[in-house]
Amino acid sequence: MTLSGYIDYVILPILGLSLLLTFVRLFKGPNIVDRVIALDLLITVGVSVITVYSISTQESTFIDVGMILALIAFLGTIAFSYYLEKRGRK
Amino acid sequence: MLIAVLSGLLFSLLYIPFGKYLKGRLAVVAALLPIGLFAYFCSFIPAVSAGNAQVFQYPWIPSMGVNLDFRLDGLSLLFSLLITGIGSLIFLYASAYLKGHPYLGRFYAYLCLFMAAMLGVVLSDNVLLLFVFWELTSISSFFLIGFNNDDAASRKNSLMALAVTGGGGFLLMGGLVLMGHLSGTYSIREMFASNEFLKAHALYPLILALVFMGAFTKSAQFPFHFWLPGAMKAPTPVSAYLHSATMVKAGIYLLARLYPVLGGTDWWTYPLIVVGGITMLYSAFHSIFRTDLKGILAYSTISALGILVFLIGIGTTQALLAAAVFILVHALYKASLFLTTGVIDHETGTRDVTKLSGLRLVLMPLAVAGLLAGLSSAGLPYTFGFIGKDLIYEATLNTGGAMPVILTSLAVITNILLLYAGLLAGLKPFTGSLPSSFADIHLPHWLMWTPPVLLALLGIAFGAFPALADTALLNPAAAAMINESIDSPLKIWHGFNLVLLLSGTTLVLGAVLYLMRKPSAASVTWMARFDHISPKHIMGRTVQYAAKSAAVYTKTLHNGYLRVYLLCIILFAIGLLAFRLFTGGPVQWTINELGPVTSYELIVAGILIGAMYLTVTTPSRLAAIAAIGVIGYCICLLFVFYSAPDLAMTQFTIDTLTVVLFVLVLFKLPPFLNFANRSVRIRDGVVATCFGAIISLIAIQVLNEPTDKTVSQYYGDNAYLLAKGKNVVNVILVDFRGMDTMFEIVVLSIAAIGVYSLLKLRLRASDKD
Amino acid sequence: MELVFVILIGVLYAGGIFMLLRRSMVRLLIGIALLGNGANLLIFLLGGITKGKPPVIGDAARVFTDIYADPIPQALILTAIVISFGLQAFAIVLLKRVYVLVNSDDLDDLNTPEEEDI
Amino acid sequence: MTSNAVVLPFIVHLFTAILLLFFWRKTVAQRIISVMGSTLALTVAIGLFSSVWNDGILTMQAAGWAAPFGISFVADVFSSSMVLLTSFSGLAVAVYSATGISRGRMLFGYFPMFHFLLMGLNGAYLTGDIFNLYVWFEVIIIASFVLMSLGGRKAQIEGSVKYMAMNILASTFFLTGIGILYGITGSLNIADLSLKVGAMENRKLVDMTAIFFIVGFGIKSAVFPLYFWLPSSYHTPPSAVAAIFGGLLTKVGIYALFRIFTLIFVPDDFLSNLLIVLAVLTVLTGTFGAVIKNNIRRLLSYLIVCHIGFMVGGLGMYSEVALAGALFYLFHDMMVKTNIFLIAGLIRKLRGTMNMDKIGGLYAEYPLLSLLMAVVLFSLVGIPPLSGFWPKIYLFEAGFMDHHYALVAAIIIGSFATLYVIAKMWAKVFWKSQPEGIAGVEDGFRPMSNFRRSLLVGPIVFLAAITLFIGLGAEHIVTVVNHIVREMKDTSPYIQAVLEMHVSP
Amino acid sequence: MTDIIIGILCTLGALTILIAAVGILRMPDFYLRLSVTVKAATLGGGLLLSAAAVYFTDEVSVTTKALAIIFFLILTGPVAAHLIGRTAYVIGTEQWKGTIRDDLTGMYHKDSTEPGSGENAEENGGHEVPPAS
Amino acid sequence: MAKQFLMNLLLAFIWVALTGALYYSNFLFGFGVGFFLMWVMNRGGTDDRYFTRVPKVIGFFLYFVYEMVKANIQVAYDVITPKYFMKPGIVKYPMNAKTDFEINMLSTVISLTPGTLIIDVSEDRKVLYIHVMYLRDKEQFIRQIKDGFERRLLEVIR
Amino acid sequence: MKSTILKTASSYLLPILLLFSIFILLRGHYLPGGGFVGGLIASIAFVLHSFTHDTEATLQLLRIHPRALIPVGLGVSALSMFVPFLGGLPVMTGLWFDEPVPVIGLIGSALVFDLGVYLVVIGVVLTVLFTISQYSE
Ligand code: NA
Ligand code: NA
Repeated sequence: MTLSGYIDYVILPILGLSLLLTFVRLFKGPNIVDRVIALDLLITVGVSVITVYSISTQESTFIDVGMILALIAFLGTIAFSYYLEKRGRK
Repeated sequence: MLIAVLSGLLFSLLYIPFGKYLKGRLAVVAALLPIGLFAYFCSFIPAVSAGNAQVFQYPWIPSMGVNLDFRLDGLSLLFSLLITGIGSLIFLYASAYLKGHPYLGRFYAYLCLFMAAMLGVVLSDNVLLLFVFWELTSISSFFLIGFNNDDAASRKNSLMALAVTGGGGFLLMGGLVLMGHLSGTYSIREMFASNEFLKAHALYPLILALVFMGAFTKSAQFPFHFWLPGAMKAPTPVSAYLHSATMVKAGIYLLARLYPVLGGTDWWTYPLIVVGGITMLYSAFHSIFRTDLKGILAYSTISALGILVFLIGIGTTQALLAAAVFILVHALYKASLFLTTGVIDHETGTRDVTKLSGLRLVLMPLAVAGLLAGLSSAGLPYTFGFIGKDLIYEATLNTGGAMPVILTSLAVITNILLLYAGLLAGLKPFTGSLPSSFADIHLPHWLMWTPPVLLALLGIAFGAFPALADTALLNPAAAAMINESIDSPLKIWHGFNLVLLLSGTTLVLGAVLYLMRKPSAASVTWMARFDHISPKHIMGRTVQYAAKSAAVYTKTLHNGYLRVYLLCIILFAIGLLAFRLFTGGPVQWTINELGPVTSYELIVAGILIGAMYLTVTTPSRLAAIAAIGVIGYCICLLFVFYSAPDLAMTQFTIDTLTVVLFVLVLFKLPPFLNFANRSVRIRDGVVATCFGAIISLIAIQVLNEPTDKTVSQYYGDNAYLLAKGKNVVNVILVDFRGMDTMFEIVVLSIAAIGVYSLLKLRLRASDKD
Repeated sequence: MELVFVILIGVLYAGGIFMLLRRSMVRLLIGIALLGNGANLLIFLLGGITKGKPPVIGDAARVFTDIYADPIPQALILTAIVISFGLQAFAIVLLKRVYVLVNSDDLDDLNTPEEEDI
Repeated sequence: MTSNAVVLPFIVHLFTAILLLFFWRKTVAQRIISVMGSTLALTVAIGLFSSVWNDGILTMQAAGWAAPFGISFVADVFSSSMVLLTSFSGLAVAVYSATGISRGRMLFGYFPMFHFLLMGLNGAYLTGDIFNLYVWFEVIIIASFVLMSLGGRKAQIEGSVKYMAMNILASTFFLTGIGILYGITGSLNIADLSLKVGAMENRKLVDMTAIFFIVGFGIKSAVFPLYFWLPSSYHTPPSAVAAIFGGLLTKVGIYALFRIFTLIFVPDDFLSNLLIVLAVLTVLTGTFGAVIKNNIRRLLSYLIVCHIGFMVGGLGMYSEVALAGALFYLFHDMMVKTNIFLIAGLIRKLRGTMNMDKIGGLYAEYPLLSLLMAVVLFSLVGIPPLSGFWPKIYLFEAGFMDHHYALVAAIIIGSFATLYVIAKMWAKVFWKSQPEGIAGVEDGFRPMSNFRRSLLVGPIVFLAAITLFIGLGAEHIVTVVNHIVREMKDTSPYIQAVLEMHVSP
Repeated sequence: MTDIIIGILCTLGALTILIAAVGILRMPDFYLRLSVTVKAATLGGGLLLSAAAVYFTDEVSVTTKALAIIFFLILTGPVAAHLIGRTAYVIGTEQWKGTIRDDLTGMYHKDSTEPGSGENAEENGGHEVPPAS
Repeated sequence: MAKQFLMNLLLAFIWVALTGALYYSNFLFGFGVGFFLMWVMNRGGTDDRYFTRVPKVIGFFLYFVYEMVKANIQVAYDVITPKYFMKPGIVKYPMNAKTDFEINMLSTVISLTPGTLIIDVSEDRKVLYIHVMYLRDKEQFIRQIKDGFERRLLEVIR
Repeated sequence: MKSTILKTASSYLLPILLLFSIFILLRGHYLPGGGFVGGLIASIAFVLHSFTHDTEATLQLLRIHPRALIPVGLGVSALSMFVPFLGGLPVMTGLWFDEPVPVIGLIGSALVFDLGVYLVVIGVVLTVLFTISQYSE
């Protein structure tokens, strides 16, 4: 099996499954903070998916997308914390 | 001739700045224009009576076939002389009647405009040009009727007059355009050639219906007559002018003018006879139940107009000649009566005929005028009215079949009633004893009493010496109506015949009626009991009902609920798309060439759908926002899988920013609303699903079409060689399609500035704009 | 995969429309966002999708040597994304103002009767 | 013929707006820059129109990429007329705004927004690329959102929310349509699309694509049953803004409908009938609404809807006469509607309200001003020989020609309602004496200096003069309109000019 | 040879991430979920990115980027976790019933999101019982 | 120390330039060669902190990876087996780290090892509140961190 | 938000993100990226800063109000679009220096245009977010 095939048929499905499981948590909640961390994890797993995909397709350009995801995913979580704390204090 | 028409408009404009100088005696100067014009038109009498119509043409909008084509033939001349002649007297009369009125200048401006418009109507040889002036008469009369605009009734009645005549005007316009379209020309003269074609055309009844609507509304035919009595709110000179010779006769003029083009068929005759007949009888009957002098005159005017329509409907040469005569007769005596009434009103302060009597003692010349005009309207021998009446009877008698009996009896009854009305208006105020309250009344300024006297005397003069007018004016006028020459001198004496008998009967019965019946307030009240079935009230109620329906319609449709509006729009789109999708050809359900599906893509798609479900169902705002975040990220992953790194980057950053924005704004919002009940949600769900399904189906249809890739091929080939970039998407953004980007950042900038202003700007109460 | 895309597009449009028809303004805005995503994906799909071949010319090359994804839909979507971001930002702030004015995000509170016109 | 001048009309506004942004918070400078920019724009527009009229269609391929590869800008008689009329309105409103807009709004970007809006309109007229048209539409709607909500009063915000929601929905339809169009043709250039869509065999798909544009542009031009945003919002913003909206915003939707439905989708029976039915319903809906409203601007809003029906009807009938009528009406409407909203604003200045029950006595107090307003009001009604009259002749003729009697009837009803409503307004606002004891009603006009007053009245006079020219000099308009109709009926010169190739008609 | 290294790195990374995913789904309370996911995801992502760094050694910039991403993940992950964890605590997110100690109880004043100083904390003492909220 | 580090970097770059191959491995190799040369040349010199620091960094890194892998396996086991073995709790941890940078590094390191997570820092920056998954004994846990991460970390960065 | 850890982290992140954003801006013509994404990343850097410190502090750091950045960016883009017009070329025509500049590569009007986009995006995002957060405070 080639590397690309291995990634396509083993690694990516595993990561896909991880995405799915994480999404289930997001779906279930129950608290908004659970959803927030699920979202954060979803993005981190997304970075991984993109990285692996770029290996599979031999297209390094996708790594850049992963890089932006990794940099910015953070912001969403911070915004939610910011909001929740402000609201919580009220 | 253009100058003749335009001078009125010009003077009207000049009165706007200079009107304020028209005070006191100087106001007489205003009459110079109509007098001059009268003289000008008089100078055409010889030529026109010799059969030489005067033509003037000037191109205006040749591309539309609208040109300043004026044509002075017998009919036009008759009307022109009436308009300018009576106009002259009215101008003079008004200078005294409205002496010291603050808005006299404005009054003359309207009056000039009106006169010019009327001249335009009767002189135009182009139907559209005629219509232009036709509408101008409506507008200028609107201003004249509402001249006393502080008075609510005055405003209401002028609005009513405008509504009726204006509404008819639009219908008329339709008719005229249709005529013009079918005959290929808007020139009346040229339409004569295609009259057979028009009459045979399937749309001929439609043309007639539209033209009749225009004429009936303008000439106050039943059931559109009710605006006219209301229009009596105008100052008396206006009433005299509008209702004796001009405005209301425009409809008559139109019918007469178009007779050679459209007339002479059953479609023409019967509607006119029926409507004219009902009108003349109905209004004549009504006129005897009035006590207000102007009311009496208004209804008798309507009745006279009915007679004219009736005559034009009959359409024989005799009838048309009778119409021509009656136009002149009526103009003279009605103007005289109106002006007399004006003086009475002006001096005594009342127009109530039950209170007025014995005024001959103080207003002698007017008594003469009233008497003469009254007699003329009564049709006493040696008055012009007598000739008119004779001709009418003659015309009705000479129609074919069973018609003569019916028509003639109609005419006789009408004339009896009109006679009564004429005597009531012309005679009653001056006979009997003078009440003490009127004792110190004295004759007004001579400019106020000479015009009615002059008009009344003219009536007698024409009656005594019909040759003054017949071949010069009336025959050419009738000739113009039938588009053939006529030579039929008017005779005072026809010998003893049926006509004379009828005339006599009319006179006697009318006189008896006058002597027997005294006008009283009681009769007015009695008549008022039938108001609720009068056309005015029925139409009023219809209008009210229509307004109410309009309100209900508008409020139902435009109910303030945004979601209902959106639902409407979406249902509309669904309806159209579904209709087109499922009609006229097969719907493709599968895609011919499918790329492979991989597990992780499916998972991403599944997550997207799951997130969508969460978005739609969650009761928590934040969860919904997190869920749309997920949707965005899934799309981002799809973009990565399908070779769009730039898109993925942008989608992701923007998605994150949107989430941040939402989160920042959601502070303090109360709990998420979920008011919609289950059935509404199901309804919306069905609508939404239908829409989504249609979009999907359309996508499938499109995917089955081969795609032309020339343009993207070009970009790929030249991105580096010509535009020096390797990321083709970016090259498109900054070069190939850079203009999109340029203005897309403008959109962003506007949004940002908008946000800034929306949140920072606090208007003060003093900020008015 | 085209079929999956087709379904996703349908779902996005349907969800967008459903949210558009709600009474809450937040949901309305979410609906707008969803519709925007749907439209973008539609353009993406109908322009023709290609897997794993971004329209970027290789380091050494001067022209494409292999097939590549159609760059035009991508450029269009990019523009559309940015534009809808601008619109959404403004709309979201409008929501804020609405809340300040009527103390809720209930769209039904936004019906000042006509009698109050000045 | 290629000419760079094609892009100038919107470039001028772009730079004016950017310059204005640099003068943030300097209101005097902003007023001067705005008027100067608008004057320059008018000059450019006149120049463009005359060179198009004399030399034929002008094109400009942005960045020098030949069509259909780049974005083309095209000035034909239709687009350059629209640019010209927009510039007239633009200048008038710019001058009016100098005193008609409160300082508070000027401090927060009123003028830049105004010029961005005008830029968007000009761009939309001139572009020859369907996606670029989308971008222009977005510029227009976002600028109009801002202008509509600027100031943040409750009524404004209410209006803005509805306006926004429906206009964004419209954009979505438009964008979807573009996606489909690209999917079936692979092109975005309108001239190229004209050829490619014309050659499509799957007419059903073409029709469905067209429906997306009908809905999208239909919402923007306020066609029944898509019009709801208009009466919900047009009574809320400042008058100068309402003037631009009333005069130009819906008209750009109409423009787009005409462009797309003459170049890309030539109406077949289905589309034609659809447009006519919509037109009839639009006219009636507008009529019903206008008749019952008592607030001047609400009433005018419904009249806009009503008159949109006239134009859409003209497009639906699609004969040469019908198109000519619709176009003439469009030109007339742009000028008159702008002016009429300025007048509404002036009335509000004079009386502090737009509720007709609370206003009165203007005729007694300001007779000359009232007569000036009367001219505009009666132009709107279409009292001959004023401007609104002539196009109706064409519309009637076209209606009779192709037996669209319902449409003719609707136009008659609509015209009648307009007459009635305007006359009623005249009677209430001008004739009736000022009702006593209305609180908060004050004359904001009398205390003004003569100069400031003339800034308010001048634009009205200016536009009224143009309206009078359209009415009395209708021959000129008819000539232009017929030229445009020829352009519409034979698109090969357009396509040839853009694609620089020979196209057999 | 490189392929095998890459394969191993990928496998380990993917499995770690899978564990994180299972963890976030399975863990009984928010804090445990957070605790499990932050590091597992960082480690897993790091491994996969290392695989990419190895794979694209020919392209220096790509390797740099891969390393940069790892760096970002390490830098941001714990910070985000700290913030959301604190927020969760402040807004009173429940802890698992098996929690045995909570030194933070009562540390947050009503109007502050920072716990009082260490000294004060000492006085207040830790609580063995999880707070019921 | 910084001077030495820069010198070392310069040597690495020169190596890369000489070999003409800009690869990571080549750069690292150059850095290693440079370090060795500098170390050789500095033997017996007074300031040898740089030469002890570098191995310490590497040592810390290896320790960190070891701890991370170990703890990850523990958590993984817990995650994938049905029964929960955790004894979670929030522990107040008095730190030695003083500066912002130190606190930050410490908390990052602690958070990145499975089983522990920083919830907050006290206002006076003396105490960390750590969420611990496997808390058997508070004091033992604190000692473990003190001797493990905190000491090693502070050695590296101070 | 008061958090020492976040504050410290963001003080490293701000320059890193800014550097990264410039990198993304410059290479857009050759690889994925460009003015938009670059600008978005740069603005996210400042947004992060404003979350940890407060908006005022970030505004001070910026020195120029982001709203004022908008016309600057628009002006840069608009001029780069318009300059060819003055030379009689169609607007938007790419003008390039013949010689590539080290590191950046070929410099041309496209890059200037993208720079304008970058500035506008920063101005826009920051204006929007700062206005909102100031409004809530
Ligand atoms: Na376990
Ligand atoms: Na840890």
